[in-house]
Amino acid sequence: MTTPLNSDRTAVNSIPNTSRITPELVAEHGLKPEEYEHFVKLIGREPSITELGIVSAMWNEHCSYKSSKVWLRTLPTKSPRVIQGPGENAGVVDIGNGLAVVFKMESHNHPSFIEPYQGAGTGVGGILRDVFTMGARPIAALNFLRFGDCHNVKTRRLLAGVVAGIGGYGNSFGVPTVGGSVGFHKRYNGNILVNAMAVGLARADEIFYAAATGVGRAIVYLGSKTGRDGIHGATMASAEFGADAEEKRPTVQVGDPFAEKLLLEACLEIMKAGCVVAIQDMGAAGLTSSAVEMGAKGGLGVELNLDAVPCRETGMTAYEMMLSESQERMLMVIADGKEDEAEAIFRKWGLDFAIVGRTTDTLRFVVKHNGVVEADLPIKELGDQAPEYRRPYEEPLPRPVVAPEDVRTNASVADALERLIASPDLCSKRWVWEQYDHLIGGNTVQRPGGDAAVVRIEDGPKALALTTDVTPRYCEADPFEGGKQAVAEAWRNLTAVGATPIAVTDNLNFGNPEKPEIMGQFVACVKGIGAACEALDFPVVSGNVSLYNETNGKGILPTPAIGGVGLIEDLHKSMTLAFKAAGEPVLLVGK
Amino acid sequence: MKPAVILFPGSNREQDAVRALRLVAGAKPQVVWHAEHELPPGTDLVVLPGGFSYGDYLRCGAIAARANIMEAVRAHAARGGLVLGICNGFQILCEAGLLPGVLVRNARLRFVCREVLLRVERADTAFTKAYRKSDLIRIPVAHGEGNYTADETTIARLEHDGRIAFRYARRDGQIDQTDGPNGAINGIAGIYSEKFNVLGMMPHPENYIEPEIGPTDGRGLFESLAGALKAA
Amino acid sequence: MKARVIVTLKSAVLDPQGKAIEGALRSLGVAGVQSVRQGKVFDVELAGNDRASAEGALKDACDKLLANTVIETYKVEFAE
Amino acid sequence: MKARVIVTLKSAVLDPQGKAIEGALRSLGVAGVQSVRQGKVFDVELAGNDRASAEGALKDACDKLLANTVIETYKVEFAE
Ligand SMILES: Nc1ncnc2c1ncn2[C@@H]1O[C@H](COP(=O)(O)OP(=O)(O)O)[C@@H](O)[C@H]1O
Repeated sequence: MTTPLNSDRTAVNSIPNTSRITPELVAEHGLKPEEYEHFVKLIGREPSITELGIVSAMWNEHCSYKSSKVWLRTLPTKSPRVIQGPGENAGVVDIGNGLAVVFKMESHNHPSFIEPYQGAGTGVGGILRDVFTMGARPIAALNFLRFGDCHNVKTRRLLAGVVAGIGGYGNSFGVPTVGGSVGFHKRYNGNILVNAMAVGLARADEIFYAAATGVGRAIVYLGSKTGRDGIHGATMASAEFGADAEEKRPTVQVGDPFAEKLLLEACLEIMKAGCVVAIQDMGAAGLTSSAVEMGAKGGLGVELNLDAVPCRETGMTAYEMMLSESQERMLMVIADGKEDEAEAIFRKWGLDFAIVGRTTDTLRFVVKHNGVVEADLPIKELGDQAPEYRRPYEEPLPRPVVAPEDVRTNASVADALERLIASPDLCSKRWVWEQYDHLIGGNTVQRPGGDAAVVRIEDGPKALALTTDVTPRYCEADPFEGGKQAVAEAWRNLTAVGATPIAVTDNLNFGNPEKPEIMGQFVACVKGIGAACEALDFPVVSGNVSLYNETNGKGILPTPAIGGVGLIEDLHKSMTLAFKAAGEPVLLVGK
Repeated sequence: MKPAVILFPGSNREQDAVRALRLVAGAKPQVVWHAEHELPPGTDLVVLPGGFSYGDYLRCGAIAARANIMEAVRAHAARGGLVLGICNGFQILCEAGLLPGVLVRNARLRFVCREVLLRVERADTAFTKAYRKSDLIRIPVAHGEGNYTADETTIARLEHDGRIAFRYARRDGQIDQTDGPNGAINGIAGIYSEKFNVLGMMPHPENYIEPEIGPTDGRGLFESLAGALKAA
Repeated sequence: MKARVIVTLKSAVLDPQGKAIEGALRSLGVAGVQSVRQGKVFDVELAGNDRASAEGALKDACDKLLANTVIETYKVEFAE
Repeated sequence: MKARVIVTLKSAVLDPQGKAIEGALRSLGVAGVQSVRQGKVFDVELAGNDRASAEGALKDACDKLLANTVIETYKVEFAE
């Protein structure tokens, strides 16, 4: 393809729309009237339908963090080890010997509720891609799960489906799933939590980033073909695209771990060959957010030619292609003159490879389809000037502390112990982790079942300790203390296996932030997490926020999951929790 | 010893196999791409590693069994060359007709990753000389479709010819009929070809070779191979 | 009474299995294959002889368990 | 041309999946289910219009790949 550079720097005056951009259409795209006005002012005219789709994807909560950003900025994110903090596909931390650990956690709550197997599987797929886009080979996966009342038939189906889905994806992809957490509470009845964490290993000086550099370079589409998966704006869409829209627009994607495994190998090979200038995975809001982020971060314009996008279905519109959430896809900027070499590697792995655009010096995001300009937007504003809210919040009132002597029970210690062991939250989770291949790679020193998993780094003696923690009912009782406690628990689980805690990722799962009491929980939890991370010199290097988690109009328990990573210098000195011999003293540390 | 480890799209335990051959057998395995037509000259052992070749779509191992390189593997086996198929490799060998029977979904319909006890059924083959007959060894399994089955005549013939390599066993050495990991008939975890030069097994000896990681009962298999191929 | 339920992925849903099989058939030289989509079939034996009530039961079975209508559609057939 | 290939387990082969579904349907209260066996269906799009040659190609596909005749049987159907 030889798309000429977009040399004229002025935006087009208008792009004709077949249907009018009504307030209803705007609302169906999840934009508030004032957000839409802000956008119209930015571009100086009425947007095209494709442009409306693009901005709705960029400015939604999930992509823009508009409700949470101000608070996330308060978290400590630096330490001498941190190579890359929040803002990229994943966090990067130096672990010595020229190596870095790359990790992040992400939620897939809603899709997993609708289609547990595929929803959970594609959640794992997404987070693995975040890690290997940065040049890291995934070496471990974890997951943090919360379900409703375990006596519900629905809960059992969801649990079985989610666990099978996580295993189905991770096992096939070939990453050991070494840890996680499973819990139950009726407040998750209508809104389960499925948070997946991935951890990868890379050379510290060979990390790949999303920011594009260099004008006129090829932007390449890699991986699986694009279909009409997960396109938003459903109601609008049915009006615009005919009555079979429902059939056309599955809201849940089907994962293809096999394609992902090939994508991993092809990406790492192409990176090693020096072909890659910038790379971004196509996650939520696929082509839109990946292309805009590459341009906005790199201070460059991007021009896409959608005619070149490999499609799985016929007759896809620009709108659909820009918003498709098809899985197992990547966008890359290729080094000058390396296009053929890169293509050969991808073809060998049986994957699609197409030059779909160029970087430009115009700072505009231009999308062409069938020779027509479908979108022409200022890229920086789209990427960086999303609305940001300081939402009103209520300072949460911590629940009164319960004194032990106020708790009346006639249960004997033995009965109480039995009940504790039998409770779904505390019982053995073997049924879960036996469905995950936790041994592949031959580096799993400590398997699920302990305080933290331990995974050897290359041939040792170094190892990583990994854990996910939070106790939601603490966060409900006192969000600030609960946030602190989650960090402290992760820290303790890491130190208990002999690791030095080095950094965390988080997944902040809350209800509707437009409710001041929920926003209050969020703010206090973040403050608690920040305070604990500060005190422990335990920086947050990546994370994810999942809001609007509600069951029948009531928020889930506030659930800021913490994923902790620790470093063990010599795995021979790491510890397990099993008692080693009879007759040895048992010590209690702390008060 | 000149092992070749075959890499199919979707294989994922090939490096585990390479490490075991390197650390235990002192070999320098070659990794061979499935689209090749020939094995490297002098190959004396072919390893089909674990994984999900072609996503295990359709049936596990079915698509990989039809890959180019499998003709060369077939010829190598026909000459009496050694072939080891682990997990997905075992499934591929069955689908390719190099071993009889088929591996279907685990009886409990779930993927299972756990340590099992295997009873070594004979210690006089190229794969098991480093063990003793009836040894109980600890090896992990990690599969969703490891439930070995075949028609009655085939099973009878395998039993009669002593071609069962390993069985899932209990601590007392009896066959694990009820609580095996996958419901395989007669507790079958691995079988030999007629000439005992091809072994397919579901468990992963390659993951149990280093004391830092866990038990090391898998070493015997690779030590046996090293011994057999040195002697040859 | 015997019935057969066929569950297939909706046409726009990605079918990784079908795609892999398609590729394999091509490379095996099977002539003329343009596309393959994989689905599931359930052969169900039902009590009684009343077709209408059997059909009701099977629809129920599909909605509750056999198919996830977010991504799949189903069809019930009866043997003559 | 569209064709459908149905692959089912031979009747002597145990079908744990079918059994599990059977149990699940019973506990969901679906009426009258006596037994369930699960199989696979492949919807194949073929070039050309010659039924006989298409049938040949599909038999070929089944024997080479789609069915494992150790445990499965297959049937080819054409859409009208
Ligand atoms: N979803 C899961 N995936 C993998 N391992 C899990 C999962 N849930 C729990 N585990 C493992 O089971 C063990 C106990 O989990 P949990 O009850 O949450 O323990 P703790 O409260 O000590 O963190 C841990 O080793 C954990 O890694």
